[in-house]
Amino acid sequence: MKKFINDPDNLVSELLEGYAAAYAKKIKLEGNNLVVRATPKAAGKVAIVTHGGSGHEPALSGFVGEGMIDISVPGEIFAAPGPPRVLDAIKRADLGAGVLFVVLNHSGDVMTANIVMEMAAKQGLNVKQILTHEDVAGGPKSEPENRRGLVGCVPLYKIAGAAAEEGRSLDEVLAVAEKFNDNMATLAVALTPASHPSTGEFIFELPEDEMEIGMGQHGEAGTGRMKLKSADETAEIMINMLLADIEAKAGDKLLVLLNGTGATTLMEMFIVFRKVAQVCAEKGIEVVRGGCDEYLTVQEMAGFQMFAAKMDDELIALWDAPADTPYLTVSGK
Amino acid sequence: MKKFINDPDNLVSELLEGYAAAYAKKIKLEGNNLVVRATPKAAGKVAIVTHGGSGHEPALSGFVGEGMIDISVPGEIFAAPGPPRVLDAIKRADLGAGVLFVVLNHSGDVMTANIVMEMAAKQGLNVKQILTHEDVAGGPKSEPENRRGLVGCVPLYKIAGAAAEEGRSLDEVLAVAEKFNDNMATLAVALTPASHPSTGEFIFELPEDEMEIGMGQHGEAGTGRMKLKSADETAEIMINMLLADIEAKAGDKLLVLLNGTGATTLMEMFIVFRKVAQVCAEKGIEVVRGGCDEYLTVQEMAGFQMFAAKMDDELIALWDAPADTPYLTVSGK
Amino acid sequence: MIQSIDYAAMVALLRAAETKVIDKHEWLGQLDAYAGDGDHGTTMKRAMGCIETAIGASAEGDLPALLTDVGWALLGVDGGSTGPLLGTLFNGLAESAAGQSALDAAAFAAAFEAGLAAVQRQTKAQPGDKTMMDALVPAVQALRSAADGGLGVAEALDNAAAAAEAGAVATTDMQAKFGRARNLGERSKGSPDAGATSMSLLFRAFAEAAA
Amino acid sequence: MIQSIDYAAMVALLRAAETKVIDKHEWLGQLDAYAGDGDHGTTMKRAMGCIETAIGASAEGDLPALLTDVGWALLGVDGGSTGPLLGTLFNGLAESAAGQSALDAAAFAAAFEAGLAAVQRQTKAQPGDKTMMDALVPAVQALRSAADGGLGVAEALDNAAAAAEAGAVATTDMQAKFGRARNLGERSKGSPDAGATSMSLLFRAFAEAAA
Ligand SMILES: Nc1ncnc2c1ncn2[C@@H]1O[C@H](COP(=O)(O)OP(=O)(O)O)[C@@H](O)[C@H]1O
Ligand SMILES: Nc1ncnc2c1ncn2[C@@H]1O[C@H](COP(=O)(O)OP(=O)(O)O)[C@@H](O)[C@H]1O
Ligand SMILES: [Mg+2]
Ligand SMILES: [Mg+2]
Ligand SMILES: [Mg+2]
Ligand SMILES: [Mg+2]
Repeated sequence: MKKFINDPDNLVSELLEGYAAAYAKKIKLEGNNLVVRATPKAAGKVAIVTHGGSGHEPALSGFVGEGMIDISVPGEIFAAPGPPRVLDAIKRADLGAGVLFVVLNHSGDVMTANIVMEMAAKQGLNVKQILTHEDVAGGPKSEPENRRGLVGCVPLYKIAGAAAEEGRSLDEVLAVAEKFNDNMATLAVALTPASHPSTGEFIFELPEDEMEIGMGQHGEAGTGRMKLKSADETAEIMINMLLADIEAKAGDKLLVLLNGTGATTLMEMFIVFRKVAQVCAEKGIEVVRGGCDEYLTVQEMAGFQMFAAKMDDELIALWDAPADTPYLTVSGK
Repeated sequence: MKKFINDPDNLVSELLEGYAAAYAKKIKLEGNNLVVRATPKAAGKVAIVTHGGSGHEPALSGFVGEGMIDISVPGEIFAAPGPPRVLDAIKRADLGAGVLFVVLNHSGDVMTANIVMEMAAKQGLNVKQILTHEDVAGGPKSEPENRRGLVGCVPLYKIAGAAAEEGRSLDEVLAVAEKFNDNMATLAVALTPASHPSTGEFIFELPEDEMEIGMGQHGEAGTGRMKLKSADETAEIMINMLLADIEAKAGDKLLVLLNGTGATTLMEMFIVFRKVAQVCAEKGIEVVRGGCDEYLTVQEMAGFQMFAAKMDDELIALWDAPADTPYLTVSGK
Repeated sequence: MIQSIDYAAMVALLRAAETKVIDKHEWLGQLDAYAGDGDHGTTMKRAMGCIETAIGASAEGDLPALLTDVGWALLGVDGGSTGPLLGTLFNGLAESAAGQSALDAAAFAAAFEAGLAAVQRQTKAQPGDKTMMDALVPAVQALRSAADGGLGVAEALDNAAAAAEAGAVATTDMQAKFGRARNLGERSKGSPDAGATSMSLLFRAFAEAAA
Repeated sequence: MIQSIDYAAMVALLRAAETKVIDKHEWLGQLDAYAGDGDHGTTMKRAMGCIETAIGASAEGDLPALLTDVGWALLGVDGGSTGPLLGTLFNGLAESAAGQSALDAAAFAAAFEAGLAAVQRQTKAQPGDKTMMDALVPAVQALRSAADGGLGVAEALDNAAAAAEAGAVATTDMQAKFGRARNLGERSKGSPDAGATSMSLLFRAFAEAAA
């Protein structure tokens, strides 16, 4: 694959340097490549910390800023950072009201988080963990360990971050984040492979006339390989799986996000969103908020993740609350 | 190329429907597929209208909203809309203070605009036109007709839109927009081809080990085909051409944007931005504001457009002023 | 063989053009991809697609009205560079045809001269610049010569089609000075211009319908 | 042939592991691409890359300190699934080795049993689940059997390497129950697990260095 890079061993440090240069008004680097807010949150508020591999830009660090993440700990390409940096981030982030630590369900991320939580307990830190596992391709809700954390972390940062900015306690922030977590679902589809930027090798293959539903966000294949479908057919298959998972019914209100994973155009995502809105409307389900963007990418992989969450008034208000990060700004008006 | 579409003849109407469904809080469709603000601007303020082909999402219609565009007239894929719809948009947009009509220098867009301006004159409409032509690959500033309008229209909407929101007169809005226009420059580079979504055909070819500097934004090739370079080398070549064009010197302040045209990752753009910031710093030029994002894409084409503009305090203040559009929101804080 | 262009003949010409261009639109797209953005085929297909609507909408039998309606329909299409140029051409024809119910070879040539003049107010492109002007200008000249030489409309259109085709073919080795291909410089050589080619298809279809 | 593992021997073992894994890291990446995310090679290279730093940083001659430093270095790496597991393994070795300046075959086996127990507090994966446990568990069992049977460290490591290799090869036909490959179900079969393979490389390098 053709990419604009320099030494493959320096990808992460260089991308972070460039990110900090481009968005100096909003974020900066601190310590050992921790991404922190340019203007820290007021003392006495709960802080949001997260960690995960790089190569998914803008996620995760693109959402550091007012109303979302306080400190993000970016790992190497597709590889979660080790516990020491995460622990450092948690200590730095705590403004006296404790830290909500958002973890995506991937083997390495979770093992790191477990070690971090053990260490934090030993050191008496005030930190609570929340695990996202909303990939419906992995299995039913009753088997959370099989469900990966996909783009759902991004709206979850928004919900939790807004609650924290309001001055809610750590338990309250955790509670509303868990409410959102329990009501969200994601499903991914891929059309073309991603290449690993360090090795330059494609991570998987897809025949010219096939797509794969249930794809992971690191090139890990899914189980739904099938002939390429139209936008409408794809949208229908996917939204129906999500609606079933979150048990959405007539009268429910949804937040629906389409997350481009790389080469898929907004044009295509809009066309898919159109059908999603139609399917929901036919079932009497209201899409109250929406978005089509690249929130969490998988290098240049063509495809997208479809995300849906059941919303109540509290969650809608938190989604609409102000945020000021490089890749998600909400005016709050 | 593999894309999620339905009938290729319905691409634009379907994508607009989906866009309006996803961002109903910010924009809506009116008349014959005009994209208008969900909440119109206050009466007595100058309106901003623009037109251009589709297939470049989020541009142009993604920037309709408070502080940027009032009405965008999307054409078919890569084909500017005809004069009648544009004229209709200008009439609808006028809130009593006249309309600034932003046109990108492409043959079809300009011919449509000329006809529109003739008709508007006959009908006594209060509209002034501004033409962007900042592509340095086309030739020197002294040959504006050879220079295409690339991503520069997007920050120009921001500058003009902010001036309009402030309540400035049409002449004043035009003047500050022209100041920005005179001080901006863009250069594009491509790594992989784009395919036309209606025909499914690739519009150009690039050997596996080559890149092309000076690329247009519709697959029109440039004149700088060369062996693939590293991120740093590419950044250096490009920023130096831009700095020369805008005659930037020590002490100057710049806005630098990197616009991903499709499959190029933010990771790569950050790495390129890092080098741009270094080159500028070495010359004593300050990158006061930056951004890396997909503002104006060319379908799935891997590559980016590098944009630089010399800023003064007035322009910085307008860039920082609040905006609330689906694809660029500025909190104004 | 048609000797003057009345409403019915014009409808026949237009329908022939529609059929031929839609038939060849993929080729036009490929030509445009060589140095442009690859959409000239879909744009011409869309442009021709509105001709039938314009015919249906225009008052039966009124030639100038038909030409005006076609002109406006072409302008109303999302037509990139093509729509404004073709629309302007037909609006020019319409103005010249005002008050006439049929055009003989001389009036037909005059109408196209008026159309060309209108187009030339929109673009500075000249023959040699590798645009549709390389087909349009010689075609209009051929119409004029034929009329001056006393030929009928059918023969005039046949000459015009041949001239347009020669002009289009000759663009192959030209370097583009206008349109999206301009930025390619030398590399724009090697393939005929898409717009000149579609213009030659229009004249060929007209000639076949008039024959 | 080394009969007990003191500081110098451990350094030799670690350096051998570093060399072998870095040498084979591209292959590990390819194995991980089969059902995972293709980064196990770069991650192992990065993990091994910090070993020399840990050796340099640790107090010369202090075996438990060396193991602790290596454990923390591995935890400190951006190591995906690998870093926490390997780091935990070495921290377990270090705790077991506390107060000892050299480990004979029995102490060495006991250290690995402690390391394995620590790893098992981090993951529920068992042999058969297609993870590095398929190599680690039989390797530790082989160390124990060798020690119980009176063999020296070198022979014990040779047996352990063979057991780890057999375990890694056997993962080929297994269906993954942990890690990124889990979501592939049946399709995870057909290629050996990356982590089991790298674990077998570590034991093979240890065995070669001890021989
Ligand atoms: N300024 C111009 N003057 C005359 N003809 C032009 C001009 N610009 C473009 N053309 C013609 O239009 C053709 C391209 O049409 P089309 O592909 O439909 O529009 P676009 O270039 O906007 O994509 C070119 O091949 C050329 O013949
Ligand atoms: N939960 C787990 N328990 C044991 N081993 C695991 C677990 N998850 C992953 N592994 C091992 O880690 C290997 C992958 O390591 P690596 O590619 O470095 O990390 P990642 O999966 O985070 O990209 C797998 O091949 C497997 O052997
Ligand atoms: Mg990984
Ligand atoms: Mg076009
Ligand atoms: Mg074209
Ligand atoms: Mg891996």
